Amino acid sequence: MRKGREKKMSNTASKKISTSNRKGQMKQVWFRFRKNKLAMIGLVVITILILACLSASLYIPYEKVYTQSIRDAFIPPFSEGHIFGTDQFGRDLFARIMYGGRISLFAGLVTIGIAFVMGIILGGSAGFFGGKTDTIIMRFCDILMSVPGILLSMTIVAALGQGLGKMLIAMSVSLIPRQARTVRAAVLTLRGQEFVEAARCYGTRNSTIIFRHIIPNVMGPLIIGVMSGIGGQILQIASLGFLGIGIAPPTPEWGTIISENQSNILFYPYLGLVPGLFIMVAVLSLNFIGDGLRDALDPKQKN
Amino acid sequence: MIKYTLRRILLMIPVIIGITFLVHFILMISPGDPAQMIVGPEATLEDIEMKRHELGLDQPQVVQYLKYMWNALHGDFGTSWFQSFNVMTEFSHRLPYTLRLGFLAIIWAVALGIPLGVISAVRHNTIVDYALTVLSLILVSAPAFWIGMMYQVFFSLNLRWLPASGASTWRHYILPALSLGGGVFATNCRTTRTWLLDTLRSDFVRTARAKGNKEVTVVFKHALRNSLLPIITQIGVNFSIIMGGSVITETVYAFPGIGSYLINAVKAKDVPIVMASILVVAVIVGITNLVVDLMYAVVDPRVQLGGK
Amino acid sequence: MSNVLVETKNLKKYFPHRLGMVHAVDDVSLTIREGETLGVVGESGCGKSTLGRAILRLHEPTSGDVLYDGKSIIGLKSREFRPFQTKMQMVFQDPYSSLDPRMSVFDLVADPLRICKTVPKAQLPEKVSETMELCGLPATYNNVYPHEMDGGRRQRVGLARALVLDPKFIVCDEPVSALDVSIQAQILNLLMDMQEQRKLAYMFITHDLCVVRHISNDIMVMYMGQVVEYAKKEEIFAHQAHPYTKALLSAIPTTDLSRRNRERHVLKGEVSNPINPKPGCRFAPRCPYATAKCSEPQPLVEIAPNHFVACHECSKG
Amino acid sequence: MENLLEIKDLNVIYKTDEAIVHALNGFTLSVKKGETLGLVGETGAGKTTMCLSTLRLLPDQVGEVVSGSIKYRNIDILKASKKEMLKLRGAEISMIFQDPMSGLNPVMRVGDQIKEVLNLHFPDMSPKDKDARVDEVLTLVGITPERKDQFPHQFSGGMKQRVVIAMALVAEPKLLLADEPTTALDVTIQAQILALMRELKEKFDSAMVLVTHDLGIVAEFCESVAVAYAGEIVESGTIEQVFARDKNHPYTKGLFNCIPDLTSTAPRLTPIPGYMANPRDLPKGCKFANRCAHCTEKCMAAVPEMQEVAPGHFIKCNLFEKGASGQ
Repeated sequence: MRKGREKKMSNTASKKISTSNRKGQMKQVWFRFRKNKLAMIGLVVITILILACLSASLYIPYEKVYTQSIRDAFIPPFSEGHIFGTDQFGRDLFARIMYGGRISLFAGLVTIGIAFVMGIILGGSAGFFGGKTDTIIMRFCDILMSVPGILLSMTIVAALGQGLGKMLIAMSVSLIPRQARTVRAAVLTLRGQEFVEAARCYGTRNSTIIFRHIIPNVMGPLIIGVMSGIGGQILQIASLGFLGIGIAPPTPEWGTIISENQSNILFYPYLGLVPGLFIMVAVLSLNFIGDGLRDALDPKQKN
Repeated sequence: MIKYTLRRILLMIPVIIGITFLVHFILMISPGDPAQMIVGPEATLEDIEMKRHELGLDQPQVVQYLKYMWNALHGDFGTSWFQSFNVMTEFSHRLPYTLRLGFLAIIWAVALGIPLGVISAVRHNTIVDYALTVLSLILVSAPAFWIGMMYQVFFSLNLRWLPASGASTWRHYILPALSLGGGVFATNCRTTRTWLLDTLRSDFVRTARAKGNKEVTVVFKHALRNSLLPIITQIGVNFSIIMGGSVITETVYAFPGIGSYLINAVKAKDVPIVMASILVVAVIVGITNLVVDLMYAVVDPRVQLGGK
Repeated sequence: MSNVLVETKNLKKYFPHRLGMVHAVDDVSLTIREGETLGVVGESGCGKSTLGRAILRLHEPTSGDVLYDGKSIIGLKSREFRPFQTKMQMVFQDPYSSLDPRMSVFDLVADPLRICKTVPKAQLPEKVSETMELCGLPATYNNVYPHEMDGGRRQRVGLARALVLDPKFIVCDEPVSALDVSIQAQILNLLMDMQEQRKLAYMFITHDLCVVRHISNDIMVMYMGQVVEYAKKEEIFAHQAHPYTKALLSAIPTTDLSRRNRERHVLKGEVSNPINPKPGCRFAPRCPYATAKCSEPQPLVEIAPNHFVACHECSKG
Repeated sequence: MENLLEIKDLNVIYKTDEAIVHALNGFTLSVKKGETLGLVGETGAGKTTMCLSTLRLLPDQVGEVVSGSIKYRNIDILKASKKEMLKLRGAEISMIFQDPMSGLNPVMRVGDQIKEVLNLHFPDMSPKDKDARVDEVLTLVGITPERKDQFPHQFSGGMKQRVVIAMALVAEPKLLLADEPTTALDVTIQAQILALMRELKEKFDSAMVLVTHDLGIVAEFCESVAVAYAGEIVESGTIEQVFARDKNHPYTKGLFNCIPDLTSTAPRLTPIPGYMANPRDLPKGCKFANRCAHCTEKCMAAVPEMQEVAPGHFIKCNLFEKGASGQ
């Protein structure tokens, strides 16, 4: 009992030390990141975009997303009350885009999150334990990667049916093998490093080595992967939405907005242009951040 | 080399069995009775039961799967559930369109992407480099279907240069190929730049310079061939991306390939068509990867096929 | 004479390879006494690092035995092995890859204590700073990260990490070969000070005969996984017998101008891999004195008290 | 004898994102025709930077010559045109790099890599002569000509370094810059390579700058020596003058004391205390001052003058100022 408490205390104490140290390291990364203008622009833009989408209910009444009126159909952009105009049903495009952004950004984040965690678990154990574990996991990844990701997602959505949750599962499944491979490769190089051998030397258990030495060291490349991965996921969600197998209309999502306006785009191009630009700006910002992070986390690569 | 190729082809078999089984499995366990969907809501229980028997749906899953694969091996991909035509015949009409489009897209993406990447690397941190970087970043950041639509609006509607949909003449291929290859072009351009810059900093390039080689020779004779190795690997990935992207592009341009065919099948859950598409795509991707690895061995003398 | 601390008996470590078995360590028996240093010398690929790792069970030996203080440590379960582990530590060659880049100096040195719990938690910070101080790392280095330090300072951290558990035996795997000469001397002196203060036993792995001469009591020369000569330091430098040892010694460039025009035995050829080696002398293909008899197995023969050589030519008379 | 290469007061910096690294700080060195000069120094002494500056191969957009001059015969290297430099590299001045593992193009046959030098600098030579020349030079470095169609990965480290040497010498250059040619190799292989280099150098009558951190190698293979510390030469002279250990720069002396050798009986080495000055933030006086036992206020205030303590023996230290008592 007492021993347990002691352990806990010292753990928090040691955590304190390591977090304060980590802060110093994070500071350096931030310092280098801040110097990258494009990355900073990306960070500012994506922050504004996320905040704007999250707080959409504060400045746009929810009904505006769905209220239809034939009288108000195809109002051009920059009209009073409809800054981006309206669609064929007279729904306000601005409202749909801002509310739709919630789903697009959220889904991007969640799928990459799932893939991130699963990738660490699968790729980590494949790389670290090697042997049979490695073979089984990697063969399974090979199978999932034998068809393009979007085809796999499409098929899974088709099987499970439409809906946000199902779509998230479908997209994560096609992303996990790629993530697992990256982690495995990183773990394999780390496993051979002398510092892992050093930890073994004083009897560190495998699980401890993974959590204390391997995972913190693969985080860098993984975070970079995630940052540029979110962008890709937002594009994928939009594509599924466009194909009509993502989020079911009339729920707005950036891809579905373009999809439902597809037949009118040739005559009212703004209906496609505006939501498309939103996707592009969001993904571009995330890519800038990803690039900036790569340079900041791995400075030697640049020079 | 032949031994290696054979072994690789043998290794492809479990992967293809795996993916087809997986797809078959999730399509079959998913909710909704296909027999009922096919015969329609007004059908009697007997009708449904009959349809079920006719399609073999009353048999265990594994048996259904084995039967399907056995037939597929003999070139019989079954008949579409909802439209009564033979999947194989339909595929033989549509696959050439998709392959033609795919090859066109990959050719321009490689033929332009790599040289522009080289220019970007050699002139790094100049205006040319920045312009190319921004262009490729835009191309990877914008959704492919959106770019396709914007091309339609601009090149077909406004400028009236090219047809917006269909595939009857060669001019119909231009816009789809352009939008399908865009993302791949951008990644090729960016990776070529990164890898070449990396190689240009390596020791043997310094040696080449110390010999008195001109910069042009250093880049093209020494550095480029070495940076080609990762680029070749990239091409394998490219092909997979193109196969996936063709679903979207074909939908945008109402292009009569298997992509647009597949998407309708997926929506209707027309299992024979979905299965056939997955099978065909998996085989194509597998073969491309094999070809890429063989090419790799040709370019890089260090790679010994058959070894570990 | 002090007690024997570490002993190996016919230790073998083979690795599977595409072309067969690599005999990385082949039938090595050695003894290291408390407070003494065994220098293991050889060129890259001779199995000296593998030997060190096999003794610490970082590579599980293929066969043979390792004894610590008379007790066999091979085949022990991890819990049974733990008490031995704290007594046997290692200092690594590469000061860059041997330290976890995400840990500060304090954490790096404290890590063995947190894992092995050899001191009560409350005393951990004290123990860590004491050890760091000993290795020439004042408390100002607590929050410094490896990448902010040069090779010499990093190697001090590596040494502190090994010493914090109060081991009795340390395997030093080329600890100074990546360092500049002026820093190399600092680290060598530090190692020798520690040995004097704590009666440490070292196994000092290196390719540099000058360094080994400076720090060792016994010297073992390895070639392609096998021991070719094993003797006291004074003996080996005065009466080296094996042609390979002779060649190694004569190849060393020295600052002594009088030795400038000495006769040199420049060896022909290069070390190959010990993959499925033939039973004979592995040095024979490069040996200037090779005869037909070299294709027979060459056992270690005691040609003088405690001076062992694996060469039929030398053991003859 | 006439000077082949003359470097005067050279200052080179590397610009990185975070800081400016002062690699060479008033580096002065001259190499006579046909001589073998050992350039000794530790990591960060500026040895490699000196070689790269001489060939004008400092990394693009990062390395920059701030001031000083490099003269090869009568050519001002820093002002020479690109075309002139192309003619010099490989033909007149060639370089052997430290790491033989990465110094050869992995996808080119070794014979072709050697022949490339001939193609560049002897365009008039017939293909047959070129092939014969490649065979000849390969034989010289101890590689059978049949191996010229192999790729670098089929060679061991020592053999690769032989290929690199063959490549550097095939055009019979007047000056050879060898940057730690044996550091990555085992002792017995090092002995082979050094013996080979000496033999070939004599055969072709080239001058050689042998860059190394090993005083032993210098003692055995060079005629004169220059000791570099933090981007400047602190001592230079003939082997006999410097290795007599009579008058030395405190740093050179420190180096001698901290090498374990085969004869000394001292129980402990005498290391140089402290660490090399940070090249991002150099002291304004003598760079060695903070590690020096003889440091005075004068040493901290300004960079010491170079003193000629004997004909041809120079030491950059206030201890040897004219009129001072010496050590």
